[in-house]
Amino acid sequence: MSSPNGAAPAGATRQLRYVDALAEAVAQEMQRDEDVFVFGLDVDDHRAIQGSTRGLLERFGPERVFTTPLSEDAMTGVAIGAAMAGMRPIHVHIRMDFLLLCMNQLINMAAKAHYMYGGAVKVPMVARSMIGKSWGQGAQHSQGLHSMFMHVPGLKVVAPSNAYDAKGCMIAAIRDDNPVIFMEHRLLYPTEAPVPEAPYTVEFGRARRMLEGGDITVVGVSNMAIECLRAAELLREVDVGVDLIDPITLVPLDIDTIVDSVARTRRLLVVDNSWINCGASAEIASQVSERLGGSGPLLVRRMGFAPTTCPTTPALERHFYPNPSTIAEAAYAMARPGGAAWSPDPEHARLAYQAQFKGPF
Amino acid sequence: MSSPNGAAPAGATRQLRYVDALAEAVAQEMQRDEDVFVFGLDVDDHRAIQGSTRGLLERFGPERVFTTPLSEDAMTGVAIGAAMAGMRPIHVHIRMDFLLLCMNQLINMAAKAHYMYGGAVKVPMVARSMIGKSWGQGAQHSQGLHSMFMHVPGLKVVAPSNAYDAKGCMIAAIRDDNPVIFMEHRLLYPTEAPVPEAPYTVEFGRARRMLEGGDITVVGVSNMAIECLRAAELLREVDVGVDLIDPITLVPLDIDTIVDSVARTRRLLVVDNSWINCGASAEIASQVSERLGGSGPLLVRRMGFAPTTCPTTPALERHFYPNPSTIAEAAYAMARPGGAAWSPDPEHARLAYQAQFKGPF
Amino acid sequence: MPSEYTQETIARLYRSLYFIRRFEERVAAIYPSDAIKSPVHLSIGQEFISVAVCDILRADDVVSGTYRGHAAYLAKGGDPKAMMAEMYGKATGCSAGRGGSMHLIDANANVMGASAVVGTTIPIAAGYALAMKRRKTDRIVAAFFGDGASEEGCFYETLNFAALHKLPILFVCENNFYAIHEPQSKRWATDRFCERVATFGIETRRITSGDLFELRDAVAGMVEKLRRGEGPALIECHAYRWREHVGPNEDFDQGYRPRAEAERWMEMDQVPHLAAMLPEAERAAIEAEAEAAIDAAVAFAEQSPFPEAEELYRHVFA
Amino acid sequence: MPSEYTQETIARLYRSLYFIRRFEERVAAIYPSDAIKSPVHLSIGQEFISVAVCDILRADDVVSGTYRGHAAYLAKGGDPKAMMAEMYGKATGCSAGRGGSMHLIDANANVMGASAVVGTTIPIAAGYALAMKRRKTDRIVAAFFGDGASEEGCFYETLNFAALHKLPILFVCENNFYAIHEPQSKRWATDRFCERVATFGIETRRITSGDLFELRDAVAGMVEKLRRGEGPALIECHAYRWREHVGPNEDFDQGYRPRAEAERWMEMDQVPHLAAMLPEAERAAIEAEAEAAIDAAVAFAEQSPFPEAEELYRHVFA
Ligand SMILES: Cc1ncc(C[n+]2csc(CCOP(=O)(O)OP(=O)(O)O)c2C)c(N)n1
Ligand SMILES: Cc1ncc(C[n+]2csc(CCOP(=O)(O)OP(=O)(O)O)c2C)c(N)n1
Ligand SMILES: [Mg+2]
Ligand SMILES: [Mg+2]
Repeated sequence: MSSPNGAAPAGATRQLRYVDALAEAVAQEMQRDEDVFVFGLDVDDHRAIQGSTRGLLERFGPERVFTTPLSEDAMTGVAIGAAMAGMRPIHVHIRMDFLLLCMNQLINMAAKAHYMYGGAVKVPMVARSMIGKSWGQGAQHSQGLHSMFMHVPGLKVVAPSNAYDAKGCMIAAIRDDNPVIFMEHRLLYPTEAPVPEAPYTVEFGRARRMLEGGDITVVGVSNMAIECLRAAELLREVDVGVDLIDPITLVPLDIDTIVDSVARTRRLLVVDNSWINCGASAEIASQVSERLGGSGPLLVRRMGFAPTTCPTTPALERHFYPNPSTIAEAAYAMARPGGAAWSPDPEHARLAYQAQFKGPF
Repeated sequence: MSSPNGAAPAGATRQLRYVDALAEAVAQEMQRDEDVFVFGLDVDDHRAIQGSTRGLLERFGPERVFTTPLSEDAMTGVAIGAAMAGMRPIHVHIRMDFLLLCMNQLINMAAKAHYMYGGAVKVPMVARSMIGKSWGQGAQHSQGLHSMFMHVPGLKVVAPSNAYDAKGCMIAAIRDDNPVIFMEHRLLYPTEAPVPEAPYTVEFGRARRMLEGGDITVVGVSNMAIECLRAAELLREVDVGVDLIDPITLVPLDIDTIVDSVARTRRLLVVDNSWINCGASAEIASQVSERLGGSGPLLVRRMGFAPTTCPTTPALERHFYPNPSTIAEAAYAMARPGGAAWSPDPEHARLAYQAQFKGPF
Repeated sequence: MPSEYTQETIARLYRSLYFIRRFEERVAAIYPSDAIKSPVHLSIGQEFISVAVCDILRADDVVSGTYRGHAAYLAKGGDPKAMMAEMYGKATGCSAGRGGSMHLIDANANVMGASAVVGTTIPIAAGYALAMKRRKTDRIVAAFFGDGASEEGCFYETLNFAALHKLPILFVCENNFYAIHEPQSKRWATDRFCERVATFGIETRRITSGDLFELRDAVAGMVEKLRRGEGPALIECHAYRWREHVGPNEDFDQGYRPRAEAERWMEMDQVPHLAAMLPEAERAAIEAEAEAAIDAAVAFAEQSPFPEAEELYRHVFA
Repeated sequence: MPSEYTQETIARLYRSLYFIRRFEERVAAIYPSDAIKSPVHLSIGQEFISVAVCDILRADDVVSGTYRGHAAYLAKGGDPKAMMAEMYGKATGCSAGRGGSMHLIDANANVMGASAVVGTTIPIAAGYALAMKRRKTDRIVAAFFGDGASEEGCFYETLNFAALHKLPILFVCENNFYAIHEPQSKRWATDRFCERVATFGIETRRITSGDLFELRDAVAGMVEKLRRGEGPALIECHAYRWREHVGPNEDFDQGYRPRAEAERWMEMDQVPHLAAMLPEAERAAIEAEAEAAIDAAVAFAEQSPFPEAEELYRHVFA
């Protein structure tokens, strides 16, 4: 499948924002299959989850697009039950942090039902949630909890980094017969990419090579794929070639594409949008080490949230996340172990920074 | 600190069961500090959580030892509040699976409060839970969820594998000013070790080298440390020397002891009592690879739950867990890459198996 | 009991009641042999609740039981062979050996899967009910749960949502006064349970007599309204667990509850009560039929194969 | 208002009420400058609740607020300088810049930390109350939360536990009829809220007038009983949020609620109401004092330094 960073997909001259791609995907699937419905706090208000549910209520009515009480735990059970009964619920959470209220239903029931009942039931549901960042989101509105879901068999975990994948993954997630944890990022919402108007799916378990380069393999998860893209631009100045991979889906994970790349570069930097400890970066680094470590020296490094709680003040939050400069510095140090340390020109780096989010929201 | 597998600690001629060591530790701390209290479903009934709270009600009364409604989420909040107010609650869960009902309080509040409030409060609480195994425990009574807690900064995670560490870690956990996830294993309860009568602490962040050997480094978590010990016995038959390490605490993690060992053996097998994907085994394998991978070939492998939900029938559950035979085979294959595959004598293997648990319970 | 109960109805009720009682007694008898390596939570003494409720339901209605769900499964018409095989951990079990006694399911009989985590199936049952309403059917869901389950927050969240959306769901609280060994006095601030549920605009009824017919009559009235789309209803039905919380034995020697407490309920036992209402010949025929079916279920379970090792990896994903 | 209110009491109440109103208006005025990079949930229009409740509390009593917690923090005597500095993200903030507007705390004033996850602090407040009871004090906890928070299961779990253990906790539900933009009609099956809470054996009182004195009188009676160990009490107090859910502006142009709905409440505004009860000179003095204190808080916030980078790693563990 062609990528928004590669040649535009056939007939995809149209640029669309990530947020609009999500809304379009859901609308098209609701049109196609009347068992699909959308619910969750605020999906039907005028803000429409920052626009990602825009137009759905008007088009499909309150029986298929409705808000809920503040009862995330039970509402997740309701989604599971409706899915078992043959419907295809999309349960929306405005922050991924709130999934912590739903863990019992997601882990003990959704992930296990198909297996625990010997295949007698399926749970075709999508749990959408958004990761927040900046403007004082802080400890409880900024978490990327995907590794918790990756840990448990039975859940699929998806983290599109651009509008094209957002639409394709959402359609694939809705059509999937398993519970899918659909992870979005607030700062990706305004980003544009060429997005075909006709429905299409992005196949789960196929990573995308965003850049080809021979010096180092960099894997970026969710919006970190975009930060890595910016870091790679900075690294061009010093002729460090980055093989940049966006896994797109974390379960299933296309480890082969990553291993093939590292087999060439023997250097792997994984940049995740979460903590490192037992995170997706640990899994990717481990699998690569298991498969390639025996055959010779292998440089592996992980970057992610600082090993702290997320602070609200910009003065500290700035240092909590990897950014294009710190990613570029780390990659350079790995690619040029002998050489002196290098930091990108602050001016270029500034331009490369992800646009700061401005509240309130 | 001397180990139950090494020389008995001074004056610890007494053998004690893991379950009794837990009860003794709590009783001694309740005696020492009247702010310590124990609550949770069934802590005060005649079964006394398989004996691990035996005698506490009689000795300290219903104000300090009490059951609760089936309200794990709110009860966790109660523990956090009482801890913030200066008490030292021990909240008991008969299965670790039930912690999934408490994730919002444990992750969004307990782990973050000290940081999020700039150090203004502390949360000195212990969340005790037991991992179940066999006799049809199945999907929802068998999970080891430690990696979810390891992932989030602010929580300590403890997994003693023997009676000596059970007592020492429990006393350390109660005295710790941070929330501690205390992970026990049902099949370890009857196991005995020399345990000093006087109160003592097992320092967090110091792994124990259970065996010394030069061929391969094996790390075993929780009861897998014991299974690895049995595997190592089997491996003696084929002269494979195992450097066996029990991390004891997963946060903080004594990675240095593990790295020192692997620096010698260049072979690492991590055996966890949970799934591999984004698990504790992924973290240990990654840190070792990050630190040693660059200096030459490194063999890394992980073992844990099969990548499935836990089935109830013994016919399938048997294949769900690593056992002394499968661990020994894996270690042998790593230590003798050239040689033909080897499997331990089934008869010896049988003797080495962990005693099967017999319900009901 | 109300006169309008025909002998046919009584026979149908007795058939179900007797079958469940004897089925569980057989499970208890087999248990010491370790052929059943699964935690069994027997409903002996409480079966009348499942029998009364399910007798009112249609085949296309759905039942949601708990880990103490043998009675609900059988009363709704779940396959006894597949159930016994499941307890034996056989490949022919209703969950293909993956669930055991705590995770029974029978999609053909519209028996939802049970959970070993208390309370989790309550909102899931509401999700089924939501699907039925959206599909404009008049099918309903009966959700069974214990008094302890009602302490979980998700129960209240579900009541509010079900009432708000007028879902076709009948909540059935089997109040046996204990959660494992803990009496209600240590868990409930008050016993104004039905009064509380009613504040959600949910019709409630409390049955304390242990009388199967009184319960059935109450359910019949509620189910009619449920089919008319009038929104959820709840029944709190008192009952008593005769055996230990989990396992095959009595536990009055354990000290947490006196046998005296049980005696009133044993006297009320609905099995002999209904038996006495039937002509000897019919009763005997029903019982013989039940014994034969139970024998057949045990034979089926014993003769069925265990799943092959590679089965471990099936059904992780649909 | 009841005659026995002395001028001194009225002055004390007005001092708090006026200060909070003006403090938040200042926050709103500063906001467009982006000096405050934190989501602010203003309580403007609802301050009278915190003022009335906290006026009854002792310094050693504890208050638990929410992310909409400016009023509770200030009414309980939280440091305004540290609060403003926290909103600015400064090192001198009450949470050392780590929490912002949604995570205010003042241990000296016995203001518990607030949470941005709705409902989470309700059981935590009960935990504080448990500790006070165990330590045989007569201190109490007042837990503030919104109507939306009452939909979370942990609220009901907490009510049951608090009533069961007769904890010294006053639950204060600030019912402003909305959760973000969602009206209660889409979230509540019925509004029989107090009736429901009462079934736990908890004394309840519903105040719909918006009158500070009526509320204060109700609280006074309940707090007396709380100190005597008679168990928890709950007040549902109606109020209206004048500004947008989060942010400094009005939002009547957004279409989800009509300005007309607000007008009744704006007429009931307690700030001018209390102002009119005081002699001009005293009123002016109170207001001048408040303005000066707010100026000082802003100056303190502006002049304070941001935390140093290495601060990021402090306080992960105690
Ligand atoms: C969430 C959760 N908490 C605790 C347990 C342990 N447990 C198993 S059964 C049970 C008692 C439940 O009581 P009740 O709901 O009254 O059902 P009963 O067993 O009396 O039929 C408990 C506490 C569990 N399985 N799940
Ligand atoms: C558990 C949780 N769910 C959803 C949200 C998003 N959210 C933030 S404030 C809010 C409204 C809460 O309403 P209410 O409790 O009435 O308080 P109010 O804002 O009206 O003062 C919601 C839904 C959240 N922060 N936490
Ligand atoms: Mg019960
Ligand atoms: Mg509100």
